[in-house]
Amino acid sequence: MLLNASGCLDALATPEVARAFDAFVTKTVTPLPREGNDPTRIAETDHGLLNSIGLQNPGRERFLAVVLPQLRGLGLPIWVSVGGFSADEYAETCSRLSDVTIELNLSCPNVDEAPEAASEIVAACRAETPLPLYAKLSPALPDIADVARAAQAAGADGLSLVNTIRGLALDDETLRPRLARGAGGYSGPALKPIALAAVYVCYRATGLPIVGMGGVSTGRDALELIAAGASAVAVGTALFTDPGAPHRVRADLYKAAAALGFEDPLAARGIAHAPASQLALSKRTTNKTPAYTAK
Amino acid sequence: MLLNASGCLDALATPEVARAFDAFVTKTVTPLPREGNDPTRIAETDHGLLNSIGLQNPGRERFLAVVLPQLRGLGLPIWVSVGGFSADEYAETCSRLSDVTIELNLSCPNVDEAPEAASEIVAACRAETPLPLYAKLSPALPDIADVARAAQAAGADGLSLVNTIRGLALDDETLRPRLARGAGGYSGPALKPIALAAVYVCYRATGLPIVGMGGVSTGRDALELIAAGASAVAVGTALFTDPGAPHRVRADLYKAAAALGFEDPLAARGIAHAPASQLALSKRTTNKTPAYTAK
Amino acid sequence: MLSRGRHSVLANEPVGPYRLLRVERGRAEPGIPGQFFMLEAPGRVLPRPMSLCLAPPGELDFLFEPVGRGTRALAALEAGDELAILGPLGNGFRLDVDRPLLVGGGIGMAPLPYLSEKLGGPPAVLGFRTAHHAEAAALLPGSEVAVEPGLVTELLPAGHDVLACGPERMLQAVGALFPGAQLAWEAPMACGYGACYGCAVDLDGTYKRLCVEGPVLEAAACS
Amino acid sequence: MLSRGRHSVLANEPVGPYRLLRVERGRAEPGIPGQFFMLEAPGRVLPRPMSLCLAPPGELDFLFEPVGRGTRALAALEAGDELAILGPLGNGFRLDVDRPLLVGGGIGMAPLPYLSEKLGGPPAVLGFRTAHHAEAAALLPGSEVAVEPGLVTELLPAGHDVLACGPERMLQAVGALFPGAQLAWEAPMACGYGACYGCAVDLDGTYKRLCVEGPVLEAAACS
Ligand SMILES: Cc1cc2nc3c(=O)[nH]c(=O)nc-3n(C[C@H](O)[C@H](O)[C@H](O)COP(=O)(O)OP(=O)(O)OC[C@H]3O[C@@H](n4cnc5c(N)ncnc54)[C@H](O)[C@@H]3O)c2cc1C
Ligand SMILES: Cc1cc2nc3c(=O)[nH]c(=O)nc-3n(C[C@H](O)[C@H](O)[C@H](O)COP(=O)(O)OP(=O)(O)OC[C@H]3O[C@@H](n4cnc5c(N)ncnc54)[C@H](O)[C@@H]3O)c2cc1C
Ligand SMILES: Cc1cc2nc3c(=O)[nH]c(=O)nc-3n(C[C@H](O)[C@H](O)[C@H](O)COP(=O)(O)O)c2cc1C
Ligand SMILES: Cc1cc2nc3c(=O)[nH]c(=O)nc-3n(C[C@H](O)[C@H](O)[C@H](O)COP(=O)(O)O)c2cc1C
Ligand code: FES
Ligand code: FES
Repeated sequence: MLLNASGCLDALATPEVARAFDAFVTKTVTPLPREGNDPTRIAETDHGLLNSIGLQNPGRERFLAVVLPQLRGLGLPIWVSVGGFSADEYAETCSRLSDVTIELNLSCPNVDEAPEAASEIVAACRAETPLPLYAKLSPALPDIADVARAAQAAGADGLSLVNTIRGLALDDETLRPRLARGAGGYSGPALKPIALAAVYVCYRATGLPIVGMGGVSTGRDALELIAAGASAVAVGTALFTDPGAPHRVRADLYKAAAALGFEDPLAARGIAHAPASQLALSKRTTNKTPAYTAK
Repeated sequence: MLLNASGCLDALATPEVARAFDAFVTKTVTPLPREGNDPTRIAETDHGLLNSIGLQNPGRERFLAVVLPQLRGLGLPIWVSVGGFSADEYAETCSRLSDVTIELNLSCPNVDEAPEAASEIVAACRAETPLPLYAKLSPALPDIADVARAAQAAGADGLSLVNTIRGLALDDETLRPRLARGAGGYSGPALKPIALAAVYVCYRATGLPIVGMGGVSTGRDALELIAAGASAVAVGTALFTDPGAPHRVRADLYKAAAALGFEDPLAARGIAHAPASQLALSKRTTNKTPAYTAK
Repeated sequence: MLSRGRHSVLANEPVGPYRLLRVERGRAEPGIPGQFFMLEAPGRVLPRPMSLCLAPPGELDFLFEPVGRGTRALAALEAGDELAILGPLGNGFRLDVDRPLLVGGGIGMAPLPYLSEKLGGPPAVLGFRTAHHAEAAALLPGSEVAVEPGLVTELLPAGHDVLACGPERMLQAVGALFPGAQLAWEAPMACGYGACYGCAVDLDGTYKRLCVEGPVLEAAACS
Repeated sequence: MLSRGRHSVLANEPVGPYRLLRVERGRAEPGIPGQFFMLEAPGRVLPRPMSLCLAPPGELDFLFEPVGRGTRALAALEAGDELAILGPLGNGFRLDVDRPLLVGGGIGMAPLPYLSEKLGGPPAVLGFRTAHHAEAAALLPGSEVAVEPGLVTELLPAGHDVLACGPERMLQAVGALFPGAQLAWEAPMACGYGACYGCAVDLDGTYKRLCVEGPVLEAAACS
């Protein structure tokens, strides 16, 4: 299952791109409208992208009254990314939603207010809605598996891993931050190993469904997230380079999975956790295992 | 001031490389000897390096009796990286040291045992030693500035930013982790924006001396860390590619600083925090400021 | 409908300090003057927005200034290389004007040759930093040229429908003189098609996406 | 003393499925056979360890198998390109042996041509997966060749001082037959000069750095 990453696609501006996904994930909706941060809001680095959009969105009421009905017209399953600054705020938005999957954005690096502990927010939302609840976590945690377990205990049905991590870039000449806000959220290719590690440890810790994301730009990237434990994959920054990414990633994902002998990409789910198989002992692999590991 | 990053240079194996730095930082020393993790311990990714060395070291007693006296022979200031699994363990090692700077490794992603809260460890060490104490933090923290402030309050004299962050890479064919341990610590070019952000926010939060590190491979990289707030810069992964990195980075750092009008690289310290200067309003910069920011 | 394809480079020629990148048109549409394309910048994470400069048969030509990593990567392209191009994107100039006058500043002249062609060669005024930069005026034959310290705004006759592109200060000055002018603005862009909200500009007190609302805007809408 | 410099590629020739990368020697020392160099792999974060294969006057020649991203990047180098090379590194073969016999498996034959030269052309036995791979035996004229399912270990005469390089299983088998053999091992290496502790191998129950203790080790030390 292929999704867009929250905040990386406007389905109403380009419905054909949204329809290339299996579901559409909205940009994070907060209780009140937000103008977002001052520009400059994006800066490319050598291996990734920094953004400080700052959750620009029309706010809950307008979203529910105007945007969501329009999105329903796409004919796609809708995931609503919910944000807020207290557990109550998240919970109230959740209570107002129906017939969608909810992704709780517990981790935006581009707003000042720190939300309450992830598990409290999940618990408050769980109390308000029977809808599927995904907890979206940042990789900037000393032990993400711990937080994932707490989210599960609080009632999360799944995890979205990962959000961006804080990064900074300086102007070539002035040596001052290229983003008006200073630091921003770091996404794109550089994030991939971090995302893989988060999915890997959280799959092990919880067994929950996981939307894996972070630097996915090829089918192989998607396959690796699935192997680490993801049950779905989201594409973010790669959409900016290529709005055709969903078609391409999907086609390549099937090819990459087939080339390794998997009937379906999801058959590879969690395979990174499997004990060494006979296949893994083929000559090619043996050649490069370090000398002397077996005494 | 240019240092090696802890764990990225053996001064006794290649003293000429160590002498190209202004001080030598040891690999982390733990109370007991450690064999380190099983191989495979390193895996290259597209934009960085994963390692799971696992703090292989001869342990405190042998370090003090044999290694440290040999290191003194280099004629360089020595920084001892101290590790442990409780505040007491850190503190005891600190109490046994003299005539060195201490870097407390509060953040190794390659050992299972979680150390106590950073500030407790710093406080326990502060009580045992008058030596300069640097707290080395991971970027995997929801609010690194907060932890830096706590370390300062507990008596840290400086900060070392950043350690590696957890990452994972999978084998092309088996889709199983390339490192025997699964995940490892992610370093190198991909880490640079993360390191810059950590230095930037911690400088603002504490004003402490900071050893900046993470993906430094050019003089420009070093200059950016200094501009963000570092008072010294450490080179890690880039040493593996080029043991001549210290000479090259130093020479380029002076050139890069001079090209931007700084008499000395350290004159650029914290310049990223300065208000927009006249220089910043030069035509070239104005050209690319977004339209309409001034209404 | 977004259209993206791989195109062969036909030539990459110096024009003063700028480069004229000529690529095979393939199935891409040239679009309306003032619209832009996102050009893959080899080795970089993001593509770069560029206005279409000229649209000879079978070609799409872009005039650009190598100012940073992305444009330097574009400058290094050679005939035979391929690059991905997305577009045309955004809103171009309205062409239903009575007395068009084209005004360009520096690399801001990029969209004007194609615009001039579509408008049947109206008068044009171009401003440049140096005589070397002014060599690019050859792409817009018959244009009047100001070189600093001269300013284009000193050369603008009244009574025209101004269509302008150039540095922010020039556009502000032009907009102040001609409230009905159509101005082509710039902002850093990640996607170019409304996906990222990176290209925010303050329009009437709220942040709008320049790639969706612009890049060409009426001067009156911007103050 | 570590030595690193930039070297020009003279040629990059196919040898069966392998490549022989010939670079200008410059001021680098060829070192002792079995020592290795860290070769910059363009576009990759880390360099790659390679044994010296041949050392004709003014050259350093490396034989390698393109198996992954780094070796494929090396395979793409062309005459005239430059790359940085660090070395020689590690401990090579002891040459003070009475009745040398060289044994190589697959790309493990890489260090043997230079070793053979230094030892005055002793007998050699090489094993390969396929006849195509076995074309590389031409770099060691006069060597006896086994192609799978044949195994080199079936061709080894007794009473020799064996110097061997090849896949781990082959080295283990050779070491079991010849406890005094000198075996050249491999491990993933980040630095090649003792800095990273990445190349750990279990020697006598503790992890040692292969780049410091090896890569050539006595068979008896490894069991
Ligand atoms: C709709 C639109 C159309 C455009 N059309 C054209 C065009 O036809 N031709 C063209 O040359 N450019 C055009 N631009 C601008 C062009 O996109 C940028 O110059 C380019 O993205 C810069 O990328 P870079 O990687 O080279 O620079 P970056 O790496 O982004 O920046 C590097 C350095 O260049 C400086 N810089 C960045 N942008 C500019 C700029 N515009 N002017 C001067 N200095 C700058 C920065 O200060 C920085 O120091 C257009 C922009 C937009 C939004
Ligand atoms: C001291 C020393 C000397 C060496 N000398 C030579 C030499 O002279 N010639 C030479 O060709 N190689 C030599 N090697 C091995 C060589 O360094 C590796 O093959 C190379 O580093 C692989 O890099 P890569 O980026 O291509 O593969 P990686 O990206 O590291 O791995 C990609 C894929 O290739 C496979 N792979 C990795 N290494 C090997 C291997 N050795 N054999 C088969 N498959 C592998 C992996 O399973 C992986 O799937 C030597 C190694 C050492 C430690
Ligand atoms: C421009 C931009 C805007 C984003 N906005 C949001 C957002 O509103 N809510 C959210 O949960 N994540 C947001 N993200 C994070 C992405 O959803 C995703 O988690 C992250 O970018 C990693 O994936 P990628 O590397 O594929 O981009 C945003 C990312 C980018 C680049
Ligand atoms: C192989 C390796 C071993 C490391 N060992 C240690 C260590 O023992 N103690 C420590 O504090 N940091 C250790 N680090 C982290 C580095 O000191 C440094 O913080 C990190 O690598 C970021 O810098 P870089 O990108 O320049 O490598 C190690 C890093 C690497 C790559
Ligand atoms: S550039 Fe992405 S929304 Fe305009
Ligand atoms: S390769 Fe780095 S210590 Fe051996």
